[in-house]
Amino acid sequence: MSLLERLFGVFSFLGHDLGYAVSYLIQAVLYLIVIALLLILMIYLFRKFMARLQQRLGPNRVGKFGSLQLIADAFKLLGKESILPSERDNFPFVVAPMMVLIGLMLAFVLIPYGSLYWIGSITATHSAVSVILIFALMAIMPIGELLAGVSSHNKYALLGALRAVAKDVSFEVPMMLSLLAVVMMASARVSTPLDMESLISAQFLAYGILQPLGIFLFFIAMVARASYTPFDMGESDSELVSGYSTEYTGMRFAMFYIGMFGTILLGSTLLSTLYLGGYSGPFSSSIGPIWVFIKAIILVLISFTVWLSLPRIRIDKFVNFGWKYLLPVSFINLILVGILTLGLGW
Amino acid sequence: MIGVKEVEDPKKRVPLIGMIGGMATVGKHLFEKPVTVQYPEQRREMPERFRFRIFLKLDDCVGCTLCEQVCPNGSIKMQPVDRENPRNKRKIYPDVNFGTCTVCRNCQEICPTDAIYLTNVFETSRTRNSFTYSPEELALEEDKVKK
Amino acid sequence: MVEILEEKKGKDGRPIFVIKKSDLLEFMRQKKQEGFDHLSLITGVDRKDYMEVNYHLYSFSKNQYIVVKVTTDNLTVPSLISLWKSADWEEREQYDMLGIRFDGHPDLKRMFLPESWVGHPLRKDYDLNNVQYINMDEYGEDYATFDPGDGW
Amino acid sequence: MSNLVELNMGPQHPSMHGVLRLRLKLDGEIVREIEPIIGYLHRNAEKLCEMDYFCDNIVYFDRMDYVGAMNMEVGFLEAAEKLLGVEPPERAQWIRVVAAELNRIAAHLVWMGAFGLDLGMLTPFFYCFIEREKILNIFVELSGTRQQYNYMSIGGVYQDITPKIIEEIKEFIKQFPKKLEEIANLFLKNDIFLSRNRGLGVIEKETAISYGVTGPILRASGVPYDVRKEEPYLVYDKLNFDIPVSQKGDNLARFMIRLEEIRQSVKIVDQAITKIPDGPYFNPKAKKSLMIRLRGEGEVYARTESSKGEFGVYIVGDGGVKPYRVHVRSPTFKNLSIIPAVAKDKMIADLIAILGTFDLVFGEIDR
Amino acid sequence: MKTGETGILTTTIDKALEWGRSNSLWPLTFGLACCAIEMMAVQGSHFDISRFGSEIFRNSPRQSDLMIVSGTVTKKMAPRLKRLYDEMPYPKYVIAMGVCVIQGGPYVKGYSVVLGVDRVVPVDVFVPGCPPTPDALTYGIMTLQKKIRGETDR
Repeated sequence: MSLLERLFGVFSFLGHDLGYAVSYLIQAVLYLIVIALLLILMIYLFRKFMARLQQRLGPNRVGKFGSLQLIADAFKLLGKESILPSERDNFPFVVAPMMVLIGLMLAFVLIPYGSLYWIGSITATHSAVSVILIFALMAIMPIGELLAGVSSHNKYALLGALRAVAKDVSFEVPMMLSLLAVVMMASARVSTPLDMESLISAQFLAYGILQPLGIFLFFIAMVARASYTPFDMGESDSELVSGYSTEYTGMRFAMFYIGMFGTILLGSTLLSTLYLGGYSGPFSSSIGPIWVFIKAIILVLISFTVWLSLPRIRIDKFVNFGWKYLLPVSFINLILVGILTLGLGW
Repeated sequence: MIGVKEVEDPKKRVPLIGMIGGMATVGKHLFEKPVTVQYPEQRREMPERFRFRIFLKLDDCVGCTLCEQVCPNGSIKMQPVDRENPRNKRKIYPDVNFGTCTVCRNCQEICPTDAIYLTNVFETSRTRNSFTYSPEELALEEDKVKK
Repeated sequence: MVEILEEKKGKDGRPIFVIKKSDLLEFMRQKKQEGFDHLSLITGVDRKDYMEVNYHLYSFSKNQYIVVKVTTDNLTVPSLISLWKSADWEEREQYDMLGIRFDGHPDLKRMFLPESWVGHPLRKDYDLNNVQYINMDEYGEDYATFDPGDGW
Repeated sequence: MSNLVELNMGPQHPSMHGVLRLRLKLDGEIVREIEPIIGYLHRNAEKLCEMDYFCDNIVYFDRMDYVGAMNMEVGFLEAAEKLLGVEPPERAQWIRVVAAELNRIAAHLVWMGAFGLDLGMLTPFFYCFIEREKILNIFVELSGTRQQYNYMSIGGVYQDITPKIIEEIKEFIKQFPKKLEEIANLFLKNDIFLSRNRGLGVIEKETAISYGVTGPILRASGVPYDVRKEEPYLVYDKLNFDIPVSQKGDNLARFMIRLEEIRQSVKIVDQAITKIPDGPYFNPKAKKSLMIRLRGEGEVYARTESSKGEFGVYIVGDGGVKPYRVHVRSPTFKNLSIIPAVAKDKMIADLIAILGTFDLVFGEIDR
Repeated sequence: MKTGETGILTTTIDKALEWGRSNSLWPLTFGLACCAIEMMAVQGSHFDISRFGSEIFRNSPRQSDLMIVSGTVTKKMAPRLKRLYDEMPYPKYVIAMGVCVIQGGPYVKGYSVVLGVDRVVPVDVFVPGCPPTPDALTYGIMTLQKKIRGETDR
């Protein structure tokens, strides 16, 4: 029994077609709410975590332990004036933040979360090529960033967008190659290795242990995709004011802000699925989604620590690093995995 | 003995190890106690020399105008106040403009009778730009100002 | 040959050489060859009827400190920018504050205040009651407005 | 080239350490031309000094290098006391040394944290400020305020140092080096930090001297020039410490020099705190109501080593109760003038890093 | 609530917005002079302004709600300050920190200092002191919060 089937059980009086349509819609809304709540929780967690790392307390005035802080932020951002700079390119300027958010939300839907034993499977959609789809959806986000930077007619924003794109180009290929290694290893055991669920079922041992290089590469790529500090050239808080989002106000800025945190959550969820066994969990898969998020949150906290303690790499050095070190290493990873898979029959 | 010491650059070491060590150092602070003093509820212990706002003892003021002279930017102006004080024949007392007062303490230092003095009351922010305190307001007891 | 008009000791024990304005560049070149490689400070002093310019030189190798003093009636002094690069900003500052013009300075413009500011503030006859304020044009450049009234 | 992008960085920009405006000509990411425009914090301190009594001038000097105000006070009083002929007693001189060196540590800590922020390191900033806060607490006990102390006055210091404060300083000195190493390791063991600073922004010795650069930046370029060594003021000649010097001249060298200076300052405070002699802390010649009647004539130049470099004060007196002309040789003003030469043809990120190592404080540059 | 006609819904929304605004004041990273260091100290661990939800110092004026004018505003800086203020989206608040921006402070006799930033931009809360201690600034921010919620009379 999956969540969708249960919903259809409620709405089956509407007939097959309409019933499924309504159930899908409700499921989508539920997903949106849950993901939004998760993101709010993430940002709250980040602020508390950052505060504790810096021997501070963090927000603690609104609600118990400041738990309503993000709600207050949301209210404030909703009530903010939305400034559209007079020299903008109207359409891309308005669309760019939405692209970031839409790409993010859609990618979340495709991830298999496993099943909770009292609800059933809560995986939203199932696709035979979900791996490719997810990464295709994630690729929408940098386009949004580029559009934002170019369309706001601000020099800082332009420079930030160019940096962001240069950064994206240099880590995408290693990320894809490390993903290829995962798919390769899975293809020896399952027939549909491009499906996320079969990728999990193929992991007799977490791939993170079998592919230490791969998980390392993917972690770097994940942090870079989320543009966290060693790789936040696009934002460059101290150099380019606020990078590509310099001219954005209110909710539009909030979309970028959420996108930044959402990407790291998405990346960690992906990493936990691809390399750490996802919902199959160490002991029992009956609380699959909880396993996924425990793993994801640990990874998120690690990436927060990375964010807070490392300085920013210069963009040319990162491009250098990407092509001169990450790429060869990912090839080595691929070869090693090939040897493991074909030679040893793992 | 003042010598000259050549400083050396940090040695080159294996990449990544140091970075992970740095992250561990940062992560270690997660388990340390926060140093925050939650201001409105808890107050830091103010050392006794801490000074912020000027107060005046009307009875001690002799109207010598030294504080007015020594104030670097004219925050202190002498005002006539109708008040019986045998020591203050001219009946002038200082008023202080906290909109310019730099808390330099020269007035306290120079006052021959210690009539003008600074205290540790610091909650003086206002929503309007009027910070000139008359001698009577300056003479208010500290507790009254603190609320 | 450079003629030293007067050599005296300041209150802080540093030797002061008073020289003629026309000899300044020559004298400084000599001193630089003698090892005074650090031009520490250029100070103009408004003596009401004439302007005095003090140059503070220091030698890293000899650990000596000297002061060179010239006076000028017509507000011009030769520029030292050919000897020390640090003279650039120092001279611009003195020009800004006192209106001393340094002959041979390639880019003598105001340092702190906008170009259209009226008067040189550190002169003794500068009238503080004349309030000027600064505006910004659309290109981000400053211009001063003279306001005899209230102003800022 | 006509396809250069002109970019105005500042006066409000997160990494300008105040109100510096840089007019950049960019070729993509690379900075081709830099023109610093200053004066956004020109507060006419020199003019105001002429309008006030000698004892009041300290107020303006406090606000010059606002992160190292004690050093500014020392610098001004070195000059003013010579001009007025008031000698501070022995005890006051030792107290001044302790205060100045503690403030040097605080100033360098602010710089270190801000430099980390420039490079994108968020957390070291907080650790630096935690340590700085401890120093400021000592200063509050000593002088009464946190930042603009007005603690030293002509002829001594306003308030005596008490045994309690001495104990606190000792306690601070005891725990500080460990913390410092911890913070320093966050920087120095970090490959990204090193790669962004090693060999970058090299200032040659000759260039540095020609531009009149002093302080840590000059010492990083290989000139062991420190006023405390060349012309000891106060009681520095009775103390045992080293002047750090490096031959590299790059960003990393400047970082290392400042780090070593903090260590040396700790050493100085450690020595000086035990050596404070008994006696008066104030010269009675300048006490109380006399302090606005001090007159000075002649001209005096005194240089001291502030946390940024050689800080010189030039005072001309005409025999009145107010100085006739005060001119300040501000170290960062000179240091900043070398920026166009150093950061040319570097990337924007490098420009920010180089600016970060210069430790700019605009109260002092614009005065 | 300015007019008597607003309904319960609008009042509730107003209240919610006020609550949100007052508890989430994101300051602009805008350091001018001495007070900027104390502003940084407020951000620092001992005082921790993030407790009030103001921890995110945004660099871009477009994303900040609160401008803490920390330090002397010179006449040369005033037009820039005005421009920055104009760039901020409504609702925006200004705290004048330190006596320099209140009435000129130590530089009141000089020629190049704006005698009070309220001549350039509207100011909500004045925090005197030279510089105000971080506690005093925290008190100022609390005053502003009260002002946003319409509770203060100071």
